[in-house]
Amino acid sequence: MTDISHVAGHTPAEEIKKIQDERLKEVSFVTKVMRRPELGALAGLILVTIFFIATADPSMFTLAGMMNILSPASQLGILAIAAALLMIGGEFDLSIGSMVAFSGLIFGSFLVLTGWPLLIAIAATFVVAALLGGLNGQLVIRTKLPSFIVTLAFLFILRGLSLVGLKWATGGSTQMRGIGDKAGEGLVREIFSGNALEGLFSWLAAHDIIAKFPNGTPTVTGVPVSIVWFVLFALVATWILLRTRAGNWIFASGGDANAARNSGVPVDRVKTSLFMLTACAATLVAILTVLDAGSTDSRRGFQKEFEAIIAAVIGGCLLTGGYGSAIGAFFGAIIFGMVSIGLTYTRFDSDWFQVFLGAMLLLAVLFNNFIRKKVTGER
Amino acid sequence: MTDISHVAGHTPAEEIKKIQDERLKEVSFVTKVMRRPELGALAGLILVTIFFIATADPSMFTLAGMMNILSPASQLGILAIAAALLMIGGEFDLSIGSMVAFSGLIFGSFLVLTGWPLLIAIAATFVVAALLGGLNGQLVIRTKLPSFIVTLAFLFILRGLSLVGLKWATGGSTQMRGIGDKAGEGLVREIFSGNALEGLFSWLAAHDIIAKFPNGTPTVTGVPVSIVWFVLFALVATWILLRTRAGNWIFASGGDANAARNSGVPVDRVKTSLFMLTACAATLVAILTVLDAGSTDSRRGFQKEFEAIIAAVIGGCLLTGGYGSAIGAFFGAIIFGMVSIGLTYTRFDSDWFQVFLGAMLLLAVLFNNFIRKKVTGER
Amino acid sequence: QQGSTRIIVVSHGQANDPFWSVVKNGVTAAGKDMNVQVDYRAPETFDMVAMGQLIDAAINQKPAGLIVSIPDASALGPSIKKAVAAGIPVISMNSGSDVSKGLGALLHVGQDEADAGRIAGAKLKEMGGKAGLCVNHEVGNVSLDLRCKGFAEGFGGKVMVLPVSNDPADIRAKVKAAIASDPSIDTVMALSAPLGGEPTAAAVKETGKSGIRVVSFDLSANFLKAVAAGEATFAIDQQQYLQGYLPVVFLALDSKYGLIPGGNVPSGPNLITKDKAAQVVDLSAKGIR
Amino acid sequence: MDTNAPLIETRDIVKHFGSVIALSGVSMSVNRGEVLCLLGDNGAGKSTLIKTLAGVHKPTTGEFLVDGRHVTFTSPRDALDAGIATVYQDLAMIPLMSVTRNFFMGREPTKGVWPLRYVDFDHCAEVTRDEMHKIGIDVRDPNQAVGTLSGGERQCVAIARAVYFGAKVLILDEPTSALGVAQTSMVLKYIHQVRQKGLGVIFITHNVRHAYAVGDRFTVLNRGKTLGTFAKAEIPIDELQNLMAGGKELQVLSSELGGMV
Amino acid sequence: MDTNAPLIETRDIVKHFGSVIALSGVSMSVNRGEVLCLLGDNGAGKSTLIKTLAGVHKPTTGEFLVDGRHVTFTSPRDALDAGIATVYQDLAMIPLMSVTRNFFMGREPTKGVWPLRYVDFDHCAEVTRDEMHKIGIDVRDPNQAVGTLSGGERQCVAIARAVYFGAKVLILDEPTSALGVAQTSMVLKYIHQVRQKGLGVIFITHNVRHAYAVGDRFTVLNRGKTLGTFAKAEIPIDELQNLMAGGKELQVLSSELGGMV
Ligand SMILES: Nc1ncnc2c1ncn2[C@@H]1O[C@H](COP(=O)(O)OP(=O)(O)OP(=O)(O)O)[C@@H](O)[C@H]1O
Ligand SMILES: Nc1ncnc2c1ncn2[C@@H]1O[C@H](COP(=O)(O)OP(=O)(O)OP(=O)(O)O)[C@@H](O)[C@H]1O
Ligand SMILES: [Mg+2]
Ligand SMILES: [Mg+2]
Repeated sequence: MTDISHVAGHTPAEEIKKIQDERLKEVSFVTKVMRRPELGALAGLILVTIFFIATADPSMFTLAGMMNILSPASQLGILAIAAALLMIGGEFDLSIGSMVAFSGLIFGSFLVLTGWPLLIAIAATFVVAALLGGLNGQLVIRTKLPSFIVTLAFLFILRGLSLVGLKWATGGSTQMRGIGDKAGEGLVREIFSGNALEGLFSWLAAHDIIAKFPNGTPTVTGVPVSIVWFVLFALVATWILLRTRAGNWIFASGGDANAARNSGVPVDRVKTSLFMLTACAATLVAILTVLDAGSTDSRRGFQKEFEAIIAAVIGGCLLTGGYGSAIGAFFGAIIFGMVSIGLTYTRFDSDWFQVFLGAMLLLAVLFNNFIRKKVTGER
Repeated sequence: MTDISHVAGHTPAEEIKKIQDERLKEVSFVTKVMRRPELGALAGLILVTIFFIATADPSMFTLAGMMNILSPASQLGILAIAAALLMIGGEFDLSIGSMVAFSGLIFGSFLVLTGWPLLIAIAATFVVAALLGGLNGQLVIRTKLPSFIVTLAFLFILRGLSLVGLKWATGGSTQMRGIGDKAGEGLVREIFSGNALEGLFSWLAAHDIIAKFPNGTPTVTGVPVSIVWFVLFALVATWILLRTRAGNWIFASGGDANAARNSGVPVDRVKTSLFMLTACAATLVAILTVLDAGSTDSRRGFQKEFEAIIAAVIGGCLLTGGYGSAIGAFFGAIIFGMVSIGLTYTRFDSDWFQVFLGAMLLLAVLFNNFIRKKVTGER
Repeated sequence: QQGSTRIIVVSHGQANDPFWSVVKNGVTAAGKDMNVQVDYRAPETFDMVAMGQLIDAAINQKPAGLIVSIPDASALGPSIKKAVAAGIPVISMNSGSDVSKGLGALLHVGQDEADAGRIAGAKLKEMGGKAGLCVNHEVGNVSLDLRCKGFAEGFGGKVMVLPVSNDPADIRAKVKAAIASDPSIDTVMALSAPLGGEPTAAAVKETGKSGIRVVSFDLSANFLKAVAAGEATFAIDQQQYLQGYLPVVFLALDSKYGLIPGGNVPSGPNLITKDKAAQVVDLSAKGIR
Repeated sequence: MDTNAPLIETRDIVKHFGSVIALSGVSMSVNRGEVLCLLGDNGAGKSTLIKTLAGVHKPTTGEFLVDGRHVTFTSPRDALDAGIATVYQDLAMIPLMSVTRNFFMGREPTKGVWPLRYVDFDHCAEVTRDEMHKIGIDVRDPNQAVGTLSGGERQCVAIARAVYFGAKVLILDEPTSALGVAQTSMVLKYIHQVRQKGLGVIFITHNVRHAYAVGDRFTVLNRGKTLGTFAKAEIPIDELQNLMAGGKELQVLSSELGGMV
Repeated sequence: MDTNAPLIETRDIVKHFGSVIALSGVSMSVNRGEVLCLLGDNGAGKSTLIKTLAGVHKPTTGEFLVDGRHVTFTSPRDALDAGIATVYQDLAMIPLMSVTRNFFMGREPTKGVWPLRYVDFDHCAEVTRDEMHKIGIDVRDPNQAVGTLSGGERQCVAIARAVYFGAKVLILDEPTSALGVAQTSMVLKYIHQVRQKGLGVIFITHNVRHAYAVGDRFTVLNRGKTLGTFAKAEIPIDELQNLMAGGKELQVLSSELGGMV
């Protein structure tokens, strides 16, 4: 007995090779892909899509129908991606929805009351939003209160200020109209409203590749800019999370703020920046919708904070922080948008709407989970 | 040098005494009291009370005024205490609010449609609620999905079912009435509706100790039963948390479910019971309000889940679980109720309502925190 | 199975809002009566952006007719114009009588919230009201805000808005608080009988003060009973059942025979006072009034 | 019950985590009145093995016998009920809860009759203080949160708890790693006492002296496999040391540092 | 800069946590090319002291000098910037994050120019694998979450990280507690190498052999106070053992167990 030293008598380098063979099972490509949190939500999206293909009016899956689903999904999605980053960073922002209304008011006032040019008004609105986001962040950090309660206070405060401000700005109404007319035309406007790729779509329609109205204009005149913003934001956010130092800091701050701090991560700065980001995302949505609708009212963005968190959670973010992905939130928003618009394409009585919404969300998430477990062999 | 063993050369028993003197600072009674999470929220309540004494109409602090504040606060409080227990246990229940509406419908149907006697109807409603709560819990446990998303689905589903069910039960209306008439009179009814201590209050009024109307009836005819339920529930919940095995299991399950499981705590059973408790608390509120108003409608309990969580967090519960108190939620509900009703007694323009609500909540929680830090010397 | 003609209704009121559930009942009934397929759609909250998207979704399904409410002409205008451009006949209902024609709708059924408020306010002023309270259970919902605003204009005197939630206990407490802290209040207006009116009437009764007039928009069985018992003064009935029923009938006839009325149809207001209250209780309990 | 059968026996236990193979066929056994030391390099699978015994993990394949009978634990509770008390390497403690509450977690003694059954936490606090003192730690305040204890103090709570509630098998995963000299001696003495009472002990450690001081037999794991089991009489301490190092050329290093490792 | 001044010096450091007095006047110093062993019973305050040096806690009172100059760290970042690298007893690691991401956390190397500056995580993974291998651990997959590593493997990540980024002072809080024999030897050898490069090391351990193998001086803490500092030449190993046990009558226990502790 006893002399067993020959058992592991290789050179280290040889040994590593050997270990990799010995203590790791082979995993298939599918397993590898599905294990990424980014792609878990994809399964749910596929399930939901199949459901609607089976039950909904075929016009849902025409080009126009898809744009119709993606355009609310994209507005929600911009918020959801920002909320996901913040949740990964370990905090919540419940003031996003109110921020949409407040930014809408600020933006409208800059255009209509002070008469600033569009570019200046947009820039100024973002500055105000970033300041408010920073204030949120600083309050959370300095008071060490949970962000839930701090941003909840701002949910009420900003919503209330939007009401007061609107009444003051319009002389008593809770709705401000005519913002669209003041915005004027030009490149800046085209970046924030209307459709992108209009030329391409007319060309496609002219060549009968896509559907058109009897008068010759295509039924879909282009890709709404909000969708473009949504996709870009998802890409950038994913890149930041997975490929940059800031991304590592976000995961670390949310995973364990103390451990991160002890390792030299500037946790407070990271969190403050994330709060500024959510505020700016809310502002982006406000500007997109205000320019699109031409008006704003004190209920804009109502409960959007909630929907954004839902989309992020569907997309696999943990409420406790430190885990999640931007692409997950991207798919989460599309799932949420597809379910809520999709039901209008089906023959279900709208009284049942909420029952279906709830059941579909649950099914989508269950399916996500089921597939992931199947594929990765977790137990 | 080097032989230093004499330095600690006492018998162990003597030593312990010495340590207690040596490595512990004296702490005052106030510090000890304030360090309890149960009492942290008290500071906020005091601040809010002082604010309203200074700014509000004096009628707010009459007996009638206090009852007026406590009666909505007590309904919220019953939900908040249940939500707090569940949060301490590490989970959320977002379906509480919808459960209020759904239980109201179930209860109303048992009384009006099937014509069951009150006691049976109440018992049956609690059974249905407990089953639904158990379903929530089992789904969370078996699927290992976050309770946020599972109960969110139930938020929608139950809200939707309430609407469908009401329309079905009433033949098209969203309101079911006549429940009060069907409930009949008797002891059971008195336990769930009306006022307690009516005799005492008449006597007090007759002896001019409390205010009365010109016709001799007291302005406050008794303590609304919901307040009695609220106080009792707070006491029982506190006792459970602090003095029973179940309480220890709740803290353990929320603090670290894995560690608790490894130590033999039946985590799944604890969590399922808590979900059943929140559902039953929602049902209690439903029965109290339905018997009080005599009717139920599909919007009952709207967003109450949200307010319950707010109250619990104001009362010091951690969103991440494992920490909090029932008494904290008790005070949290009163703070929330006082702020939201109290502003009506002040001269502030009602447009500013939400701004003040947010600001007061923030101030109350900040003050809690500030006082606790001051007293306990944390940094 | 109902006929193949399909009409889509997009409103800004959720299906579980008592007012809108009556509209929806009208829509459903008309669908049955006319043998057409009807779908009722509304956003989950008062959300103009979402409502615009729902109209777009409706247009994609190429219905035989589209019925919309127009609480915000700027936000919904483009979508409505798009429907018209796509050749879908549009009728507006409830709100938007002033902008309906301009956007290309065939006609408008219903009546402006502000007008209804104004008429009720004037009536209350006539009855001697000096200081009013408007109990708003969803501040920021433009149609409710307009009801309050109209009431204030018609009433003339001092009007305070009381923001409350949907919760009966909360409404009761706040109404009592408002009356306790301002004894001059002699008129209380609620914006929805089942959601606001009932608890408001109960609260006023509990204050023990006599001579405070309670009125409410919309109908509910219990509130009507309070009217009949003299505890509330009147209820403002827009007869919103008609706002759902008539446009469906018009569009069905339009698609079948090309028949369409030449002008707007006012559906209200109709003040339900003590003498009429008892008759409508049952209809209200069934969600028709 | 077969009294000759080992208290606990595993045969060819295999455990996979997704694609990771943590155990690939481990067999071992513990008898009454015996201390089995489980040795092996970092990552050899020791903790995984004992977590399987404690009902935390379900083995992928393999047999597990208690008192000669096949068992399948579905939860740690089952293992506790079968008389297996465990100190986990990651301690199984709730930082936010007090020392007392952690100590009695899952096994709170109750008083009174239902529905007024309660836990006498004052009494519990006393027990905790006493047990901790026995192991050489003076807890200032048993109501202090475990999260504020030092690493060693925390370890002592876990050990004291397992010993206090200990039944027929005591499993200790690196219990002495964070302990001071005095506390270590206490723990080793405990293990000795426990053995004398006829219980079985599984003791995981990287310290060859601790292992040799109390161990009766030594089972060595390497990369998820059993390398062999040796009785104390069969193996001198320096050979055991080599065995623990997984056969790596330690002597060289060791001498560089003055033979002190 | 005063080259004769100690690298790090503390004078009468006091630290209170609420009503708990964790440190009540501790003085110590570390010189260039020296390994200071910090010894003491469980709960003596060793971790608290080094957390104060590392900028995690602010001392309640007391002076802290680096290179002979008074400093006040407001965050661990300050300490890192001043060249103090620390391995905490509780490791400062994020279980949900991969080994690589944990390894480079807070000190990620970037490539490219803003705004396209990125971290080459593939390169980072290679570095991590290499560094871990140097310490005797073969990480299967550097993208594996730290939470799935064994206790010892996790400790090795923390040590490898501190050593890789090590600057002028390296603080190690019980680094060898969870390590196997081979890994322990590696770490002790590292400490030796680091000292030879002229850096200062603070080494906390409960293992007298490890301490004596690499330590130059030994500072003993007891109940939050310094008991004294001893050079290696002044103190034989068994006396050091007694000192570490806090003067408790260890010999008795020790002999009961065959002198093996
Ligand atoms: N945050 C805190 N709050 C209250 N007490 C604390 C806190 N941190 C440490 N202590 C107390 O201070 C004392 C010293 O703890 P410390 O962690 O420094 O001990 P240590 O010497 O590192 O012990 P060990 O060798 O067991 O790790 C302990 O008694 C501990 O309970
Ligand atoms: N949940 C898990 N998922 C994936 N791999 C795991 C998991 N748990 C353990 N492992 C892997 O299994 C192997 C064995 O781990 P284990 O904790 O049993 O080692 P150990 O022998 O206790 O080591 P140490 O002495 O360092 O504590 C390790 O390489 C570890 O990375
Ligand atoms: Mg281990
Ligand atoms: Mg320590």
